[in-house]
Parts: sequence; structure tokens; C-alpha cells
Amino acid sequence: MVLPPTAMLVVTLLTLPLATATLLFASGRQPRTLTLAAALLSTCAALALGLNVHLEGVSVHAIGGWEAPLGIHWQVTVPGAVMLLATAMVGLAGAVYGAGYFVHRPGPEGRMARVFMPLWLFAWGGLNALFVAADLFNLYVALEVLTLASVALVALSARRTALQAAMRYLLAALFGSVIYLLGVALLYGQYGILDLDGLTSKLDPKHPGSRAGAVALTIGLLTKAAIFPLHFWLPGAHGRAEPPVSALLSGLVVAAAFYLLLRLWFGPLAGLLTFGVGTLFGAIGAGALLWGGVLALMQRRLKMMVAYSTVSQFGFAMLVFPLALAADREPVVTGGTLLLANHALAKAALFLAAGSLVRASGSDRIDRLVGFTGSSRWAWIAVILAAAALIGVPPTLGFSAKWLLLQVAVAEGAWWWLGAMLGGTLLTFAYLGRLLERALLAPAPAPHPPKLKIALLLPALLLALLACVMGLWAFDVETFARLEPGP
Amino acid sequence: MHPAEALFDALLLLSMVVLAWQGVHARNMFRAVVSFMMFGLLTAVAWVRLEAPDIALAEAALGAGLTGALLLATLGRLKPERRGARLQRAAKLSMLPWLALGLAGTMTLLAVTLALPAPGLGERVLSAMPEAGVDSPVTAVLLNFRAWDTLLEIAVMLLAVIAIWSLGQDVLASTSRLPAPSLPALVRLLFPLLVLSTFYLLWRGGHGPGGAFPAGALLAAGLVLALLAGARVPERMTGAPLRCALAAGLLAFIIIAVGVMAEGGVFFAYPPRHAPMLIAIVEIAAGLSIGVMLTALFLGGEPTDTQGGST
Amino acid sequence: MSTIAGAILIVLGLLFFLSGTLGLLRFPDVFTRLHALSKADTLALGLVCAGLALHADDGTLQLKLLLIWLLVIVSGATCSSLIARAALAHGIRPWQR
Amino acid sequence: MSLPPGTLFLLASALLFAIGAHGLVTCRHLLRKVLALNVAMTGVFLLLVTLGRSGTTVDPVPHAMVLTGIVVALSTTAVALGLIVRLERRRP
Repeated sequence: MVLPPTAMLVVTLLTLPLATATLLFASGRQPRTLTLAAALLSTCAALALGLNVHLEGVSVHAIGGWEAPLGIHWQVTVPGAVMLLATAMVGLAGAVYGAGYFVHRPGPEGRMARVFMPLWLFAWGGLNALFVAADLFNLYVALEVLTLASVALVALSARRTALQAAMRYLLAALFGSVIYLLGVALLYGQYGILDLDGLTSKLDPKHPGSRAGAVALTIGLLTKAAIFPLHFWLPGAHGRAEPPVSALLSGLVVAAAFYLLLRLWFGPLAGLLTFGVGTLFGAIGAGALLWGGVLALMQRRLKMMVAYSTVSQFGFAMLVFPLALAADREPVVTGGTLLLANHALAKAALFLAAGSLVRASGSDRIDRLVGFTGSSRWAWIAVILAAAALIGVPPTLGFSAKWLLLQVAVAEGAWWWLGAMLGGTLLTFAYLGRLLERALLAPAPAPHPPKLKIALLLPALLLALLACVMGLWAFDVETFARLEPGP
Repeated sequence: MHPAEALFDALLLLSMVVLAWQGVHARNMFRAVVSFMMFGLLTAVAWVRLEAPDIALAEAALGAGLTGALLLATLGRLKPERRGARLQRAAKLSMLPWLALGLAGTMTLLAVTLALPAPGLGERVLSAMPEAGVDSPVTAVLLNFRAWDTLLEIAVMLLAVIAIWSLGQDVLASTSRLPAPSLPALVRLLFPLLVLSTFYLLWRGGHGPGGAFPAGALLAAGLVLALLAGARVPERMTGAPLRCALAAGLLAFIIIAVGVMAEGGVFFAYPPRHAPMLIAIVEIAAGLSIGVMLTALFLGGEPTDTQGGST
Repeated sequence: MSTIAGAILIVLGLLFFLSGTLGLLRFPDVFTRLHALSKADTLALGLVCAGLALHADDGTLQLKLLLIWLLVIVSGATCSSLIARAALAHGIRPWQR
Repeated sequence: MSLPPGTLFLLASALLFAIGAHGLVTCRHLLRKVLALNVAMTGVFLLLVTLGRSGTTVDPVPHAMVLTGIVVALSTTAVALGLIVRLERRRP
């Protein structure tokens, strides 16, 4: 089989969503076939790209033919390709779900349906741009595309609570941007380059600019990734947005910022990752695990619980950093990437299924959710599968990721971090188990079995299934999945 | 450096810092906004002092002018009792620890930045200029070497318009109760001038300070002035034509970026023969589109068809 | 010769700027302040531009200086009138001794 | 004077950043927060351009970055202001 060259696929992945979104906006109409075709095409491009990376490995593309310090590079790394694939899956699922969820009608009632698709595609394009970018400033611009699209999506319902959440989110994200840009300025002042490869080869931990720059970049990204204690904006924004939006935000937008953290700390900033820094990150992660987990356990509303679960899960991801102090970083990076991919699929599935359940129940309260009846059965199956992936039941993707990290922790004798991981998993089990127990054993009485459109069930189900099945494939993948700075 | 220059810089920067403080902490919101606008104006002067005329043009038009107009329009759309909102702090913390923390942070930042060698990319840009297709280094960086950044940036701007429009229809600011005949007269005089200077800056961007952003900002200034003088978006322009004008810049950018792949197979690699023309097309499309987008940001929502009236 | 004349014009202009600012600070209400500011500053800017034009040996530059002055006159007059109208609309009565 | 060139500008940029960050954290009114963000942004822009001037040639890359940054900042500010207006209109 002849695949199109990687450069072609990258260009498709970046320009197709942006161009389609712009055309949709310009035309003022939302032909469903066109949007879904664009989504499908982007997904195919991502799949082909993943296959290319699998066959040919990492590739670098100089935009406009200008070599690195002067021009901008795209770099398709294995973790980047994994995230691109996860983005495509969630993007497609959300597009289908959104087409079924929002009412298509002229006039004010149809507003959300009209606005959703362009914004969704802009966010998708921004994510793609971010996962292939290899330039500090280009990353900043891509982050801003993502931020504005996400904020507009949070505010979609235009209810007061949604607007408040969007405003908080916007301010937090912009605060993160300012600090991130400060870090870019400091690193540029020290080395006069912006591309990540050049920085990797030049960066000296002893320079004041590199340290201050690393601190600024990290604080900025921690804010955008809503890592405890900078998570204050997340539960509101994710809990109050419309379901497909929450899926995108929780599954991917936060993960994108965290992916950048990984990219930076295992790329240019690797020399600065000392024992102290790793331990600090680990402590933050453990704190997030605990705080997010306990608060998730205390929530009464379904979507808020899922939102706090995100805070907790990213604490888990933070534990990657102390484990990376080991000599061999490869399995850690692979584990971290798989963790992000697993979270993207499972959390998106969870939010989509939650949206369907809330619609079927007419309430967001956990104790008023409909039980395992009618078509809501399928939503519950998606919830169960996603929960299994989040907890890390074998053979899910979550299990593969956690297993890899556990192995490193055991080999390193890092018992503290091992304990934190086990504790976090237990907490995840507790709050998800509580949800299932409440809803399945003591369901709210449903007068008539709910009927949900297939577009509201299938995407969540497939995403959750994917998170579960991919675990089998991931054991094969981990042999090649490594974060390489390129040739 | 001449001592008089140092004195001028010191005065300029001191006023900037004071105005910035005022802009955040002034007693009422109107004062804060006006201080912030003056801060933007002085920032433009600072750019001139830093030998960055392109940024100075953009800052004067965007940072001081349009941001100011946006802020004032926002104040006008708030409920009157909120406009004069007094300064409230998050908690009744004493200022001292914050000041100490801020001062320590400032000093650390200063110490770090003073120690930076700042090698920069100036030499590299200079050596690549012959193949850039334009004579102005800043335009070369914006539209050739780092054109992908600029494409995404125009996407950000369009996204901002979509985001604001997605919140609902436009909210018009309360207009003055007394008719002011002098403003429309001024607009009739200035509008053609501003359009003329827009094209002048677009043309000039190829070889000197200028280019799409200042040009777009000037066009927007003209359009916003017209709106302030009571002009409304003509009815036949709302809807599809306006949306197309807004989208044109980004679409042209994407089409050219992908189109040049026909020749070399590389995204954004202008063929050397056509580079000047292609860059000029991108520049003009981007400049005009930026002008319309900035005006749309000022409108604060999608213009309704029912307003009537015309320019 | 022309440089000295130019310098004198500029200093004269700065003095007018100073008086305009003094008026802004010391006059009792918005209308009188506007009066001081718009009158004195327009003249002051004209003097400064004339002084600079004497220093410039380039015809286009002199033309640009003239243009700057004309534009500021037009926009300054409009702004003053707008501010005064806004003040009246807000119910501020002109100051009377 | 024996100050290294650009010291004043670096000091101003650090101060502006501090004022902006401090204002963002301590002010309650949303409009003030937006203004504070813009002030902090200007501080970063000043830093970038001042650093681009230290070499022998003027470095146009920070100029391009700041031009991009100004437009991005304006766009995000406009969205923030739009949100503020809608929020105020829905104030109970």
C-alpha cells in the first residue's frame, strides 16, 4: 500500500480543519455532510500519519524550506503521532455527537448548532498544530488558537454559569500565556533560538536564562494544564460546558498543555530535571491525585465529578517526572504518552456518555440518574468501559500505561511514588465505583424507558471501546514508542 | 548614549510605569481605562526609542487606539452603576507582602535579563534576505520565514470574531444625547485619508516599516470612526458578504500556502520567481481582512439586519 | 541662521504647551480647561512644527510636518467639541464666577 | 553613566510584568484583570524587543514576534471584553 508522504498528511491535518471552519463561517450554513466529511478526512489523515510514523519513524519538515533557527519546523514524533490519533478519534466522535446533540433549526434556538462546528474544527486544527510544532513561539500561537476556541466553546450555551466559567478559564489561560511568553523571551535572550532541537543541543542548566525560562514556561503550562494547585478554573469550565465540549476540553485541551510539559522537560529542559525538580513535580502530582480524587468523591453532580476526576488524573500524569530520574527514560515517556492517550479517549467517552445520561434523566444529580434501562443501557456500558480504562483494568490502555510506570517505579525502588500511584488508582476506583453503585443498584425511577439517538450513544461507546482495546496493541507499540528529538 | 536621551528614556519609562499602575488600580474604571490608553500611547513612543517603527505603528493603532475604543465601548455597554466601580481587592490583605513579593520578583527578573547575552537571529535574517522576496526584514520574517505563525495569528483573530459573534447579537453602546455635527464632518474628511494611508502602508510594507498589521489597523480605525459617527453596516453588506470579507484573509493565506506546494512540494515555500507577487497578495488580503476583523471585534456581535441606514 | 530661528520657535512652542498644561491643571471646570488646552496646544504644536520644518532640509519632511499640524487641528477641534457636548449632556453647567 | 544599554527598558519591563501579574491576582473587577493582563503582556513585549537590540544588528525576529503578540493580545482582549459585557447583562 502506498501512503501519501508524511509532509502531505501534516499539511492536510493542519489546514483542512482550519479551512473548513473558515468556509463554514463564511457561508453561514452548516451542511452536516460537509462537516462530517471534513472530520472523517482529518481522521483518515491522522491514521495514515500514524502508520507512516510506525513504518518510517520520526520526521522533520521545514516550513517554507527555511532551516531551523530562521524558520519553523514541524516535527512528527511518536508521542505527537499518538496524540494526533487520539485527537482525531475524539474529534470525530465529538463531531458526530455534536451533530446529534444540538438542535439544528434556523433562528436563535439553532445558534449553538451553527456555532459549534466551526469552533470545534478550529480547536481540532489548533490541537494538530500544537502536536507537530517544534518551535517555542509557534507553540504560543497554537496555544492561543486552542484557548480562544475552547473559551468560545465553554460559553456556547450563553447561560450565566457557562459565561462565568468561560471568563475564569480565559483569564487563567491568558495568565498562563503571559508567563509562557516570558519564558520564551528569556530563553530567546539567552540562546537566540526558538526551535526545540536547537535548544536541546545548546541548553546549559547553569545559565541563569535557562533556569528562569524553564520556571516561567513550566508555571505557564501548569496553569494551562490545570495542575493542582492551579486547577481552580477547570471544574467549572469542564463541568458547565456542553457535553461534547467537556469531552474535548478534558480529554485533549488540558492534555495538550501537559503534552507540552512532557515535550519540554524530556527535550530541551532535560538537563534541568534534577532530583529536586522531579520530587517537586511528584509532590504536586500526589497532591493533585489526592485533592482531585477526594473532591470527585464528594461531588453530587455527574459532570462535576468527571471534571474533578480530570484534576486527579493529571496528578497521576505528573508522577512521570520523578520516575524519569531513572537512567532509562524511554519507558517513562511511553508510559506518560499512553496515559495521556488513554485519558483522552476514556474521559471523552465518559463526558459524552454523561451528557447522554443527563439528557435522558433530565437532571445532573447522580442520585437522579436513570438506571440501566432502555437505550441508556448503552451509555452505561460506555461509562463502565471508560471507568475500567481510567482505573487501569487489564487489558485497557490505562493498564498498559500504568503497568509501564509501575515497572519503572519498582525497578527504581521508588516506593513513595509507587504508593501514590496505587493510592490514586484506589481513589479513582472509589469515585467511579460510587457512581456505578449509586446509579445501577439504586436508580431513579424512570416512568418510561429513555430513548436516545444513536448519535448520542455510538461515539461514546466506540471511544470507550477503543481505550479498552488499544491496550492490547500498546504492548506491541511500546517497543517503538519513544520521544526522540529527531535525527 | 547622550545624557539627554537617557533622561528622556527615564522620564518616558517612569510615566509608563505610573500609568500602568493607574490603569490597573485607579479609583474608578473610567480613569483606569483612560490611563491605560495613555499607557499604550507612551508604549508606542517607547517602541520608537527601541528602533522598532513597525511595532510603534501597530501599537499606536492597535494597542492604544483600537484597544482604547474597545475598552470605552465596553464601559459604555456596562450598567452605569458598574462603570464607576470602585477598586476592590480580593481580600483585605495588607499591601506590604505583595509589594515585597513584587519587588523581589522584579529584581530577580531584572538580574536575569541583564545577564542574558541576547545573541539573536539578526545575522541569519540578514543573510537570508536576498531570497526573501521583500526588502523589509520584519515583513520577511512575518510573511516568509515565520509565515506559519502569522497564518495562525490571523486564525486567532478570526476565531476571536467568531467567539464574540457566537455569544449573540451585537450590543450597541448608548449614544450621546446631543447631536454632534462635527464628528461626521471629521469622519468625512478623515475616512478617505485613512483608506489612502492603509494602501500606502501596504505598499510600503515591502521595503520599510508598515505592512499588513498597521495597515489593517488604520483601515479599522477609519471604519470604527465611521461607526462612532453614526454610520451603520449597510444592510446588503451584513450576512454573507461581511462573513466572506472576514474569512478572506485566512483563506487567501491557506490557499497560497498550500498552492505553492504545486511547485516545490513544500508548504509555504514561495517559488523565487513569484515570491514578491505572492507575498504582496498575502499582505493585501491579510491587511484588508485584518481591518474588517478589527472592526467586527469592535461591533461586539453580529450586526443585525434590522438596523437600517447606511454609511 | 535658520537653525537658531527654528530653535527659538520650538522653545516658544514648548512655552505655549506649558501654559496650556497649566490651564488644564488650574482652570475651574471642563469647559475652561478645554479652552486652554485646545487653543494653546494648537498654537504650540504649530510653532514646534514650524521650528522643526526650519531644521529639516527635505521638502517632503516639511510637508509631512504641515500635514501633522493640520490633522491635529482638525481632530483636536472635533475632540474638544465632543468632550464639551458630552459634558453638557451629563448636566455639567459652565462655571460662572 | 555606566549602566549597560537597555537597563532602563529592562527595569521597566520587569516592573510592568510585576504590576500586571499583581493586578491580575489582587483585583476583583474583571475589566481591571483584563487591563492588568495587557500591562503584563506589554512588559514581556518590551523585554523581547530590548533583548533583540543588544546585538550588533537589530534583530527583526522579536519585532515580528511582538507584532504577532500585539494582535493576539488584542484578539483575546476583545473576547474577554465581549464576555464581560454579556456577563454584566445577565447579572441578576
